[in-house]
Amino acid sequence: MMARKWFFRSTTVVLVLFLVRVNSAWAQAGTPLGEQTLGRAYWHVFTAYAILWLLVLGWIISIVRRLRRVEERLVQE
Amino acid sequence: MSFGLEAEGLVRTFGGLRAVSGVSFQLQPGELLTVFGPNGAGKTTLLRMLAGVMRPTSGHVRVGGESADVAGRGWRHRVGVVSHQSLLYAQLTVEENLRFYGRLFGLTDLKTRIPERLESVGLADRARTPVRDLSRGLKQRVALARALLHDPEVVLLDEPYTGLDPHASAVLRKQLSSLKDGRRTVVLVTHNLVQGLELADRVAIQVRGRFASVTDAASLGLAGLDELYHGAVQGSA
Amino acid sequence: MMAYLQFVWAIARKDLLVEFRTHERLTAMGAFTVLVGLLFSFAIDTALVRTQDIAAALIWMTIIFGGLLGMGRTFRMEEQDGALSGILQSPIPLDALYLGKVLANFILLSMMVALVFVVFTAFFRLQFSGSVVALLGVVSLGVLGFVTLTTLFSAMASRSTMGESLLPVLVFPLLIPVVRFGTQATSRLYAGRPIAEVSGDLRLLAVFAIVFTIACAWLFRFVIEE
Amino acid sequence: MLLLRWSDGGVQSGGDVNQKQMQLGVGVLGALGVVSVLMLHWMVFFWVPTESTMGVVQRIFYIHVPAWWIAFLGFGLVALCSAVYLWLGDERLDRAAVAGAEAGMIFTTVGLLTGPLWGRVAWGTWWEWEPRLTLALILWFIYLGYFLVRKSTVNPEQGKRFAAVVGIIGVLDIPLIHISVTWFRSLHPEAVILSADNPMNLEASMGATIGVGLLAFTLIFASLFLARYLVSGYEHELDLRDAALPVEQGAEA
Repeated sequence: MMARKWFFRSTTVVLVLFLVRVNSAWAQAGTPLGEQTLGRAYWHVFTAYAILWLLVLGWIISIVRRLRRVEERLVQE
Repeated sequence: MSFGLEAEGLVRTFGGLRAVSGVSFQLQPGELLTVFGPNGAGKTTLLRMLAGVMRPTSGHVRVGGESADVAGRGWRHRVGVVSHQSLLYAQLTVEENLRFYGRLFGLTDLKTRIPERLESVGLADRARTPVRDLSRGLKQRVALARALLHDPEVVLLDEPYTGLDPHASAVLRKQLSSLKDGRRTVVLVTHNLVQGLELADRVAIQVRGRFASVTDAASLGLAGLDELYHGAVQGSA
Repeated sequence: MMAYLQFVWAIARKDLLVEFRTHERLTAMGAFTVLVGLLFSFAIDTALVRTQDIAAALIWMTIIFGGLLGMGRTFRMEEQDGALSGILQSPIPLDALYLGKVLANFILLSMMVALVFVVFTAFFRLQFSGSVVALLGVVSLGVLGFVTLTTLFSAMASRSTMGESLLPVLVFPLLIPVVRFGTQATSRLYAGRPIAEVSGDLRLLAVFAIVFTIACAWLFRFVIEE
Repeated sequence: MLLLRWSDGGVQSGGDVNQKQMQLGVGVLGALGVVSVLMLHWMVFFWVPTESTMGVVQRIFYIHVPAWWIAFLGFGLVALCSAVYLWLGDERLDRAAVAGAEAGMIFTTVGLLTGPLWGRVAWGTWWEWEPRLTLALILWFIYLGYFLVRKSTVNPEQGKRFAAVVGIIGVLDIPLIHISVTWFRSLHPEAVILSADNPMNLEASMGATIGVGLLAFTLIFASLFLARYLVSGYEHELDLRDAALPVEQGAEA
């Protein structure tokens, strides 16, 4: 029961957020081209940088985990 | 003088697994060495390295003094292999199989050579039978004819009796004993003590990738071998 | 040189002999071709698309998928009774073994390709007005390029735990030049364009085939060794 | 800490280039990398002016271009090391190849994901069958194959050789793939940075930012490449040591 309640709540939140986004996109439709793309553009730039650092971080973590495993094997002996 | 077959410090690892670790031996031409060992002792790996099918991680094989490097092809003319697998194509006839392998060894006189070899293993009348239709015993005799087709001076036998009924293995044993003609160097790998001892000049027991013991077969009865074998296997357990 | 060619031929001959005894791969490839032709005839809305226009794409896709079906099994017959280790134990050079396999595969796939053209011409009433010689050149060079790569990778697949499921992932990205140039040249020939328009494609297909025949023949030893 | 202690205390692989120097290299290059990365971010977000025609989104360039540079550098290393590995059979070359392939794979992914983010605004479409983009996607799949075959064999040495073969074939194929993808009309603004007559009026400040980006990425790459290489060296040494111990089950291959 609880799970279901949470499911509905979160879906509502997502839906509201989605509508807000659509609406703001709508509102922008009237504005000049430069400004219209600007809002999105920042979002795109931040996402791009986030992707980069997430992936690089992922690689670092994988290297560190390998190192951990090596150290564990070393300790076992 | 050069040895018929010589192995020097053969090692083979698979990742973190050491299947063969430091096997060395020297065989005079005409000698037959039987390698005994429990399952997983690395016998087949050893034989594959001797046959040049598998590259040793370290160590060398020499055939008649010539370095038997995996990359080199020439020395392969001097080695023949019989395995527990027949190495034959089931869809082809006996003769087609032999002709194919004969071509791989660059033999030109196959017209006379193939009937001769089939005669010598008692299969002259089966030349046109597809290998698929042969019994296990007959197949193994074809495999022997195949291995001897190019008249090798070194013959490697990997569990040749596997899957044979008593009669078929008796026949094969007779064929194999004809290998001991004083010229050929033979290595036989098996875990069957009786069959292995019969033909052997020397006996080695391989346990966990190593030769635990190498002895002359003549001084060793079956009982002696039995004791030695179990001692070696348990000793390292 | 003669001895080398005899080695190549010995392997190819044996492969073909086994194949003509069992018909395993030919049956699979042949049935695939006809059935794919059948499926395409249902899948394409001829009211909207002229089959003539997309024929080249369909033909090459069928060759690639059907070919992979057959070529993927190149080393199957060698595994069944340890036959491959028998070959490896013989003095035949490994590149000759590879080239023999390529030759046999080339012949088998050419037979399938012939069927592809027959089936598609019949099913889709294709008109061909271009140069037959040029088409033969395009198809045989494309097939050769395809066969060199798939033969090498089928050796790899046969020794891996993933088996034939490995093949598409490995081979498809590498085959893009074959698909691209082959399709382009074929569709131009079907459209009745002059040969001059496909000479560039032909040359690139030839480069692909030559580069990978040499490279794969050299690399084969590293795949087949244990 | 353990790293340093270890290399003092014992597992020295014979003939290997000084591990200690390499560890130092990882640290120094990493530190320099972090500094230049911070500087890059400061330049990108606070210093460099917004490009007039493309707007803010052009700032993606400062990571997109360096990412491609590293991707191709990584793959170049893979091909080179793979070829020499097959030739000489030296394990260290295989380790270098893997490190290069991992870097290449990660930075290709970066390039593939950041490109569309820019393209959505600049071209108005997420994906375009444009030569560089297509080539990148194909590259990504070739190296997916590289990692797949590595893991797909019972005998790890065989997997390494398979991977090396895939790496070499992949690189040989790239020029031909490149030709086949350039049959399409090109949308990619490659000339922006490369061409002499500078149609996009790339200002000196932007050039400097890209330069810092390239430097930062190269340093980070070099540091992580070395680290990855070292770690697989340790793994290899431990494997060897385990192999020297008595074997529980032999391999009947």
